Amino acid sequence: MLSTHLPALQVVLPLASAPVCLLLRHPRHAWACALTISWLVLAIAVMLVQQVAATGTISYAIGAWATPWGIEYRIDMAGALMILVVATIGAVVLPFAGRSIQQEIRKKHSGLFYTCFLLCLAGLLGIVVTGDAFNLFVFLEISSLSSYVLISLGCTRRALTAAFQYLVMGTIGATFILIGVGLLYMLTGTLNMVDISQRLTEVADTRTIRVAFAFVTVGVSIKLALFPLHLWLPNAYTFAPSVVSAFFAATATKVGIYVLLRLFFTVFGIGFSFVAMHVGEIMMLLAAAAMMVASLVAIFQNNVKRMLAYSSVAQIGYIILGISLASRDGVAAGMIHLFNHALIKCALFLSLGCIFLRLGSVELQDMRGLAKRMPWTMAAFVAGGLSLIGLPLTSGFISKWYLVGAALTDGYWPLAVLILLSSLLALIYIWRVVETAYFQVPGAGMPLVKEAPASMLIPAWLLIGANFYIGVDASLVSGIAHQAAGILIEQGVR
Amino acid sequence: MSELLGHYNYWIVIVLMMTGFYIVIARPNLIKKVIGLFIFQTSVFIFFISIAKVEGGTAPIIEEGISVYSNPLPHVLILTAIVVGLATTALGLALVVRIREAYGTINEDDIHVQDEER
Amino acid sequence: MENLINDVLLGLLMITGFAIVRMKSLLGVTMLTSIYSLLSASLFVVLDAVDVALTEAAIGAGIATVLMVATVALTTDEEKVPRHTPLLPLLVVMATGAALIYGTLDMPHHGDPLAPAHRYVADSYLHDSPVEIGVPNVVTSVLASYRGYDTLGEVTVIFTAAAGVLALLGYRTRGRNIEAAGIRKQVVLRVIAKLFFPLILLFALYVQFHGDYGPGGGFQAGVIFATGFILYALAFGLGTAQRLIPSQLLRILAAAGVLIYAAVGLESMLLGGKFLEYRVLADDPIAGQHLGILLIELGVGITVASVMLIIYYGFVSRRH
Amino acid sequence: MFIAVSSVILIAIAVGLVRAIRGPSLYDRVLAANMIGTLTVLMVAILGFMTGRPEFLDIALVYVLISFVSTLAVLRVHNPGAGTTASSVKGSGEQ
Repeated sequence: MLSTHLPALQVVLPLASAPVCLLLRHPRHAWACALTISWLVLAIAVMLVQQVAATGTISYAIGAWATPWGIEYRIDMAGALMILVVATIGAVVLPFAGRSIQQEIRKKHSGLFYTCFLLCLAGLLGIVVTGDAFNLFVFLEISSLSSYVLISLGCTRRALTAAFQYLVMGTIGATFILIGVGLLYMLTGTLNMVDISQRLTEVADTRTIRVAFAFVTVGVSIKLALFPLHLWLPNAYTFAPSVVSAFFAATATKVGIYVLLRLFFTVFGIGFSFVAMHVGEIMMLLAAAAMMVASLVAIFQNNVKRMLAYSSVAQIGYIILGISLASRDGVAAGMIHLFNHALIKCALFLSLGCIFLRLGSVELQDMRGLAKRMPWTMAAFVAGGLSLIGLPLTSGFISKWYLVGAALTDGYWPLAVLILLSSLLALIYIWRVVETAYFQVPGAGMPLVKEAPASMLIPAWLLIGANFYIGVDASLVSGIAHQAAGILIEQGVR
Repeated sequence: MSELLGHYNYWIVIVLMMTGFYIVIARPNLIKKVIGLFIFQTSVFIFFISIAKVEGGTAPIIEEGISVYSNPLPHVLILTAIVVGLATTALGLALVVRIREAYGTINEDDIHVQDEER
Repeated sequence: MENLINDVLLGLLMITGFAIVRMKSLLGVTMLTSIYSLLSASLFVVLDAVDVALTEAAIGAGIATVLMVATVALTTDEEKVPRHTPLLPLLVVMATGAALIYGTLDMPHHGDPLAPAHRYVADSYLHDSPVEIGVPNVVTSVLASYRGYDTLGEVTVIFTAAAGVLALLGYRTRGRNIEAAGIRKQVVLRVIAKLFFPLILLFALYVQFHGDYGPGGGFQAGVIFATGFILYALAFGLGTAQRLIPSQLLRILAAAGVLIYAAVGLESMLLGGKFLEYRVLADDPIAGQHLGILLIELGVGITVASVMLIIYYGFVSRRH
Repeated sequence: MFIAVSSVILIAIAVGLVRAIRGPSLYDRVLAANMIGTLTVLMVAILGFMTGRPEFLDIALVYVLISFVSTLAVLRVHNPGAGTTASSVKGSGEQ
């Protein structure tokens, strides 16, 4: 009986426990509450994935109102994969948070931190699960507003300006989405995504719908930090608390990409998005630019967190590149990379969190000779870095393999060259850190730090382990991704 | 000509939206930016409510003897959006207050200069 | 006639907007923003959106203005002249505006009763909601029942804002009541505040419970309620207001409102319905809808009122 | 009848707007905003009767109650005549 309500519970559980978390006075209790909820959320996510795998797309009518009149929750394979990513990262990151937050955030704020964290989790899950265009806007705002708060809790004053910059850009993005939804509603009279797509066929060839498409796409692109709309991202990731960077890098932008997938394939359809609007070509150009420019910029960063942030912009380029091919293989490759990159980036940011806990800094010059003092942390960083570069036996290799394959099938061999070039750039920036940490001698006045506590190392290593597992046996992820991509393409061609 | 008469309403609303948008991206003063967002969003609300208007209709509160009502759905959406807008404004202003305390200025250019120095 | 009023109001809005761009005094800009809100609220009445007008008036001209004024007080009043020429922003804005105007060319005409937006979902709301829900105000029935889940999201958004302001500004309970000393002299203000305070609260209750039949509902009521307390705080000092409603209580109330809303949803789930399916809450489906709407509107009202006060306390108790 | 009344109100709002924009002092602007608030109340009331739905007077009432509060807030903050007491009045004050 409970199993029929899983889609609603998936979102309502973290949403309703956030206020409870606010009332808990002791930071420890708030942490325990958030941790329990995040694990329950993961359990629900796993059950949902099984359900979707068994029965196909799930639809849940909230309030029991039939679809165009009420709000529908709709989970297909692509959605299930996204839920799994978000829930897994949430569940992995929270055990880490306990210690990290204790150090980075003032004690009286930690209750608020967990409240906002749960709200953000609920918001992101809500975006994925919903089948209603306006409901998507509402949950987007829940996740955005809580992210602004989470970022602003970072320990330097630049966290405040980063949060403000994100707030301004994020709100512009959300308002663009709102305008687009308004235009869509104007011509179709409905807000349900599937219903919109059906009624769109009659009016698709109007200037209004073209503008609606442009506005929604630009709005979502700001949210997912597509080059050149990524300007908020480097600051936000650099100055946010370590846990928040790890969580966002793995989930927030990825959910944005998922929304883009939904728009291109489910709502507007391939014929409109890729043939009439040429969004494939535009996205391909921007993705290629992101891969090269952001990787180049990353090489010149001295703050390792900032370096990884730029690397994220580049990696988003890879994912978008796959999607821009609009083929089953391309979209599947994009989704595989989405999944793998979520794991890798989260692990990398977590290991930086360990370093920050001990050193109080993530500047490159402070990390000289660190490998001797924090061998496990640095090993995690290197393992993640290898995967970022895309060496065989890592998950990064798998996603690049599929990506290159998809590009070559469609005859885009220059893209394959670009992917290899960008990987070379990744090698350079990761090598800078490795060289500093392993082969340089620590300066005279540098503190003798200990290895990070197990509560922080284990989450990072769990992700690294998953990364190597996928590197060896990618059949599960690739199977889900191909199935999801198949459904999306099927929805898109009509 | 009828084309023009039917749409000038929306055009004015678009000018309003763009006024707000311009304030957000052109003004370095942070309070002005938040106010710009507020104007931008309020104008989008006007746009939605304009969509909802039905010629000769009245407010969608059912009453005996009235048959034409304006469209209630955009009203509902905008009620929600107004609340979201207020939440954003409140958070933005709170951030401005903290930025002023940390930097001593609320001018974006001055803040950049201070960040570069460190 | 309505068209003429509509046009004039739009023109006035445009003038106000341009003036906001040019004006340098931030308090002046705040006043203009408040005027902008008032004008757009009047426009909403012309366009038949009475519920929206009520909300815009309560928020734009009320709470948002108060917050902006408080922020200016905590920072600075003068805007510096921008250093660089705003050529790029101008281009971006022009391009965006041009795109939108291009989009209007295929739109249905303003007010066209045959537009697709009015023919499909909205049309059946107008016809079916009196039967399915039994509430004359269709906006309320769509807001609270058909799209009740959006409203849960909306309450959560406002709750997030409270958590954010608490994290950023915090609040201090004042030991001494400093302001009260300065205010003692202003007899007129205090008399008016005393007169208005109960009136506003009474009116808030009316808006809360009359929302099914006229414009209003939990959200508007919550804002009006909070405005009453803000008036009280302005007249008698923050300390006095905080003695009346302590910050800790507000925190509990803000959480309680969201929880009431979610609990109604979960309860309907336990009774065998879907999430937020109110009709299972009572034996008669219509009675169930009424009960559900009443409860969730209550939750909305409680959260909104307390969140507004949390935010206000946060801004006003902040000092250099 | 309605035409005459609403034109007069609109003209009055426009005049108030001119004062709000030109200033020159803050008090002019506050007063103008307050006046526009009052006129809006009238406007809403007129519109209610014009469209045959006078129950919308509710909205007008909200305006009456609320526009007063924001005016009060500005005057509380901005009180240059009172010098240093200005900051103690608000509890937040100016720098």
